[in-house]
Amino acid sequence: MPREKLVIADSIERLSILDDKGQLDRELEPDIPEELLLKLYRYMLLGRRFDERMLDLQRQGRIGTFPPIKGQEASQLGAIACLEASDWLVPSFRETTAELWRGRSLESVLLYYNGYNEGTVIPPEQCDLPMAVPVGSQVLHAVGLAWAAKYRRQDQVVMSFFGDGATSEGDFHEGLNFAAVYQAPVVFVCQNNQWAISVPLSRQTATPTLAQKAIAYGMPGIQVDGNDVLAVYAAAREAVERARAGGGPTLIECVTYRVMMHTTADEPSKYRSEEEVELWRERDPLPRFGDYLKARGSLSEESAAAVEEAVLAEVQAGVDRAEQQMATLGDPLQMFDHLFAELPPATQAQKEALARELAANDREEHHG
Amino acid sequence: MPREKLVIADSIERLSILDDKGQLDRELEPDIPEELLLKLYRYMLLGRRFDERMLDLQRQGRIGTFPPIKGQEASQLGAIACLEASDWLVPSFRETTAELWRGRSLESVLLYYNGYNEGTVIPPEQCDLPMAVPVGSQVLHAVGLAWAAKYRRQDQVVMSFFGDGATSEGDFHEGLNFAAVYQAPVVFVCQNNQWAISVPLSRQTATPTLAQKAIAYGMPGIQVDGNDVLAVYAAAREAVERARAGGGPTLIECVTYRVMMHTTADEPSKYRSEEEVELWRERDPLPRFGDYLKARGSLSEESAAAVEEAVLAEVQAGVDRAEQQMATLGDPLQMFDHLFAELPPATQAQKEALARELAANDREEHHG
Amino acid sequence: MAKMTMVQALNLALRQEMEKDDRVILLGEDVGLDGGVFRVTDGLIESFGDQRVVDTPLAETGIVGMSIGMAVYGLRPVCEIQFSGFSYQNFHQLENHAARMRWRTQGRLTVPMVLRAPYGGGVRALEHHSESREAYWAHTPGLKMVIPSGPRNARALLVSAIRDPDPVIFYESKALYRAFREEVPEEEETLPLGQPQVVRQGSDLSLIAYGAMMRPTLKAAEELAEEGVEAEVIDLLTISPLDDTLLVESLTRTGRAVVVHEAPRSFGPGAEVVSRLMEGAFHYLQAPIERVTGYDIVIPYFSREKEYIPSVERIVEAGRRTLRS
Amino acid sequence: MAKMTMVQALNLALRQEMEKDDRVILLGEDVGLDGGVFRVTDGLIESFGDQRVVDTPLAETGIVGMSIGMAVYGLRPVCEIQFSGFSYQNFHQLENHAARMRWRTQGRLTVPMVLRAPYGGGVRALEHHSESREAYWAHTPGLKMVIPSGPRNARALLVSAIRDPDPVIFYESKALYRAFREEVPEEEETLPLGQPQVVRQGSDLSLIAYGAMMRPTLKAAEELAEEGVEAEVIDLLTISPLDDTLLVESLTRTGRAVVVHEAPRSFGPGAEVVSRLMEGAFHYLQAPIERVTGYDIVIPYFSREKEYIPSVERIVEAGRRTLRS
Ligand SMILES: Cc1ncc(C[n+]2csc(CCOP(=O)(O)OP(=O)(O)O)c2C)c(N)n1
Ligand SMILES: Cc1ncc(C[n+]2csc(CCOP(=O)(O)OP(=O)(O)O)c2C)c(N)n1
Ligand SMILES: [Mg+2]
Ligand SMILES: [Mg+2]
Repeated sequence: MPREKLVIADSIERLSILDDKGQLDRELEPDIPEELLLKLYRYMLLGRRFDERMLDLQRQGRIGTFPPIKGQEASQLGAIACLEASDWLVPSFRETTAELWRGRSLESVLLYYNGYNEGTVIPPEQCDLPMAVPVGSQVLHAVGLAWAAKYRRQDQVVMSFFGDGATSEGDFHEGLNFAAVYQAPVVFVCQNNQWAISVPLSRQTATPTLAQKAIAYGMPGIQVDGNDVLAVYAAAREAVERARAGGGPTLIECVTYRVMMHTTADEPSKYRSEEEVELWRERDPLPRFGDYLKARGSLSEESAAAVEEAVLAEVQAGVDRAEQQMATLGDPLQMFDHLFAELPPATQAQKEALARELAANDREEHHG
Repeated sequence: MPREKLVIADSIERLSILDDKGQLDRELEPDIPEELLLKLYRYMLLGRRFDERMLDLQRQGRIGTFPPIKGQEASQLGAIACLEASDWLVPSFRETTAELWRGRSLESVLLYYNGYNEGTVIPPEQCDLPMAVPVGSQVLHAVGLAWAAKYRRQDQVVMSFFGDGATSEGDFHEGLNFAAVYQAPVVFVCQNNQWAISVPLSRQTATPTLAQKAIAYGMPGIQVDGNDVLAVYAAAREAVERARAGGGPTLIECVTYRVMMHTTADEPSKYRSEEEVELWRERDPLPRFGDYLKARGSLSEESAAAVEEAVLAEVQAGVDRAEQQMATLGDPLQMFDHLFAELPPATQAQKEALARELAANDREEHHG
Repeated sequence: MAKMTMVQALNLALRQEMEKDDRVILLGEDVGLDGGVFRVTDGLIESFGDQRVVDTPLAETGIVGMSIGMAVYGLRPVCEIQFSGFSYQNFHQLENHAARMRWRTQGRLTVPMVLRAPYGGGVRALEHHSESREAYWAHTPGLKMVIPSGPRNARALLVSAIRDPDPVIFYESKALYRAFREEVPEEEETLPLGQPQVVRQGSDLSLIAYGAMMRPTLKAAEELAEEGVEAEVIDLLTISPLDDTLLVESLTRTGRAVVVHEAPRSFGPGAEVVSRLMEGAFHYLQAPIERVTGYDIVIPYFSREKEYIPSVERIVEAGRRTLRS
Repeated sequence: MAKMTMVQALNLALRQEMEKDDRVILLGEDVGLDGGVFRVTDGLIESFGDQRVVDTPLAETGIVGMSIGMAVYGLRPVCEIQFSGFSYQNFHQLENHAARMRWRTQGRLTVPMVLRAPYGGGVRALEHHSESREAYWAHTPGLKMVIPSGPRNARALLVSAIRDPDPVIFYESKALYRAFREEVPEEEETLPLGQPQVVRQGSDLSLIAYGAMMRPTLKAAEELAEEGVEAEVIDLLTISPLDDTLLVESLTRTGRAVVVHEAPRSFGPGAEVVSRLMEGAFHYLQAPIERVTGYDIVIPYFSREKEYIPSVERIVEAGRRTLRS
């Protein structure tokens, strides 16, 4: 057979369980404990409300530029909910909700977006990397962590998030290839929100899906409806279980949408139509999941209102704590901390020079 | 259909026309003019003999380190023969035969491996890039050239060569993705010679083929028997025609083998078995093609001997010309040439300082 | 003459060069409809279409590698790296190829490209958006490194950079993008690359700076003038290849110098300036040359960046020290 | 004590650290069965297996990015980049992450990794195999940049680098790999990072160099001694963070200095040394400090590299010039 077809991979599937009309596929419905379902709902709401509050704060000049996550709550939470505390999260810069789920405090997020280095501190014992701003660069760290976990015979799994734009970076490619070669326990979760700032997916790649990029690495790939928290959860659980069992990495493409601007410095009306956004607003993952919970009797109007109230209070408390903390932060000399385990002599001298300057300025202010 | 199969690409095929037993698939046999067939044979032999001669020269200390190409002649020539003179070649560092086909002189190759910058000069009007040593880096240049050709509405095609190892680099990924997004007229020819120095393909990628990586970019991919010059030619011709007609890029994986060491500084017995090499020696593309030509009456014992003789004379003439040229080269001040269109003042001063030093040394030698 | 911000002046340079020369192609992330995240390419896709203003996938190596191929073909790509903090992704393409293609082919193939990137702090940006690492490129033979300090010279230098036959790295200070306006003539104006300028004359002290640091440096000169010290202020404009003629000449008159940059101090551009002055005017030196620079640390998140970036006071204080010495 | 080449000494350092500490993992292209293209990791995969000596796909960013993850996890990756000319592929991983993870997380997560890479000319290698661009890393806050000059200090410094809690770039001179042998003790030996050493005492002139340049520099000192000039020779060992105490102290005694490196001159490591000396010992300076360096061009293909790399004669001549001044 000289012109012979090669079997190169299982085909790529698309998974949807609770569709945008609210139709549920009972056969595929994952078996999620009630408590977890409610926790998912609570964090979806927390992600949403915190995002909205940050936008207010930003507009009031009380925080700096930040990237809203609205519309991607299901896409983040359905995946992260499959991790154990001892697993590792390797986020990009738009997984605020996932980070909150993992235990990051609201105030740490606010400190970060207010330009305080204190906002990227990871709590002790927590297996999370901090946000990574350089697009795609974190994917490789996930592979290193996973390799190390495997070397240590820990059954930890690493989950790495990144956007559709990130799939164009060389780091993405090298990361997925290394993971496949070493059969490292990583779950790659692509938040395909259709846009990389102003660049639509169709200018990012000539492929109809991002999931099929898995075929280039010899790993399973799957596309899921990212606004369907059940589908995201089902796909991620399968991938996490496979990774934990030694089955290697998986690429999950969550098809979702960046409903808001890229960051608060961005003006999306320059490059996309309001109709497109409207279409996606109708696919909002939050009411879709809320209605499902109500239909199965897990949520009532009253309990939903209570969650809403609790979440708003939590957000307010986070904002208050952040503002309290910021009042005590800001010593400029802090900038010299933690570059190295030990500050080298020449840098120490620079720190001392700055300390003298600041003291002199202080004196001037007091006497001047 | 909630768990729905997606059609992601046509499947990947493997093409073989003249197999390692000498069996010909008449249906697929490409229609190659006699003259071109004989030119292909001549360059395959030239590539082989020149390679052998360079190895001798290297062992005698008459040239520096170089990467032999033995076994890859068909894999290079079958592809390059599909280009027009006005098309662009973007080689890596192991396409000596392809470069000779394009008109690079033997002496330029020898100058290069003797450490003379004069060895990378491209003849005027020639549409070739010089060798690229950083693995995979040249792939992107091919895309830029192709984009520019398309912008200029020239129907030029760009052919970029690289190894199996190169497919792991981020540059490969970014290059193929850009090419697909812009539908740039590039043919990507992977010389899968099974090894990247000591690293076998199985440690380079978890995939059974390299051709399937095309699926990640939404471009056609095909695997061919790289020791079958007819198959390589057929696949490349199809890809070149598609590119020229505006059909965008193609990835061709030529399955071949690096019969010799990686470079003359390498010792392959450290990492691979003689049996494996033996197996591939038997698949030598040269006699396979010679026998085909004889069977179809294009070559006789006598004409084959004449080609052999002519090729050996050509190699000898190249070596002679190189040694003549080198006798007149070597002015160290040449190193300052062509960094910029105009040498900046501080660098000019450095050049003059070196000139004074050299003159002083000269005087010392003459008087000392 | 119209009063323009640096963003507008850069836009003018691009527009006019694109009108004049169809080899000029813009490419980068979000340079098209979005007009660039700082709006430097605003409106250009509307005027020139998406074959002249090319949105790319999110891949800096790809952008630079592709630009190299385009330039070799004979085009004049002007690529934008969205922030200079993301230009290390493409470091190898610049060092391995852009900087070497002319040299490698002995003049046969050339890479007349410009890489534009915003640099520097002062705009309350996120991590990786505020670095000033021009020394990386300045130390790379085969590249030119240019940094304008205001709308008018930004426009003139960008035009020169586009027409330059060799690869130019062109850093634009975010802090200056909209900080002030200057008269920028509609008619063509260029400035030669590789030539620093005296922007204030004086004979007591030489202050040497570039880019965003010109404004605090000039301010410092004014403050010193109030103390009776006349500082000469020099704007490097081209960091590399560095022509030290003017600097050395200034020092032979003043005997004292302060070099200012935002970049980390050690192994930074200031060290080269100091060395050139030492080599060129040793016997005129009356005091150690001072460096007022960023510290040898990563520039902190924005709540503390003000204290990181050289201030007028630090420059004045350094000036005073050299005068006391 | 066994007499060893630098390759053997480095191999010993790796072997002993791997025996002592199962967190130490080697990774890179061809480091396994092949033992590295220069044989620095020879035999280690046989002793430690392929979970400790890991051949990687051909991707430098991958190697460094993965090492960062491994180090954060708590391992001590020692990765090899086959030639330093291919370490720009991974520039962003070093600058964006390795150099910043401790700082970014305020000490919570750290990156105790070593990146080993051969550097420099002199072995008749192909393009990109002979560069000396340590200044790139030296100018990057958060990285340490170490370059040994012989088998014994190579071994001791590599052990220290592996144990260092922060990322270390460790450049190994190809020209020194097999150039000579030294006694290297079997017992553990370390050398503190960040401390230059006086390797020859003298009071007429300070010669400052590192890595492959130590041998011509010492030779130059001998030649100068024949002329009655006693040069003090200092080996930096750690380029960055640069501790200038010893250098400044030396200059206060000699008043004259020559700095030597293979790297291109402009914006090179020598500029920082000159600046530190100027700042630290201005009033002792009796002559301009000389720089003997590579030229501001790409290092030529090997037929001409001899004339590019600083020679004994150039160093001697520079020494004489400073003495005449
Ligand atoms: C390496 C790099 N290049 C450019 C940027 C600037 N930038 C920040 S986010 C972004 C788009 C990212 O798109 P995507 O990966 O789809 O993630 P999303 O923003 O949609 O969540 C760009 C270009 C960056 N942070 N890093
Ligand atoms: C970026 C880069 N990394 C490492 C090297 C060293 N190196 C030269 S060739 C080679 C292996 C290349 O393998 P492959 O791509 O399969 O090509 P082949 O040598 O088999 O032709 C390596 C690692 C290099 N030249 N460039
Ligand atoms: Mg996106
Ligand atoms: Mg190969």
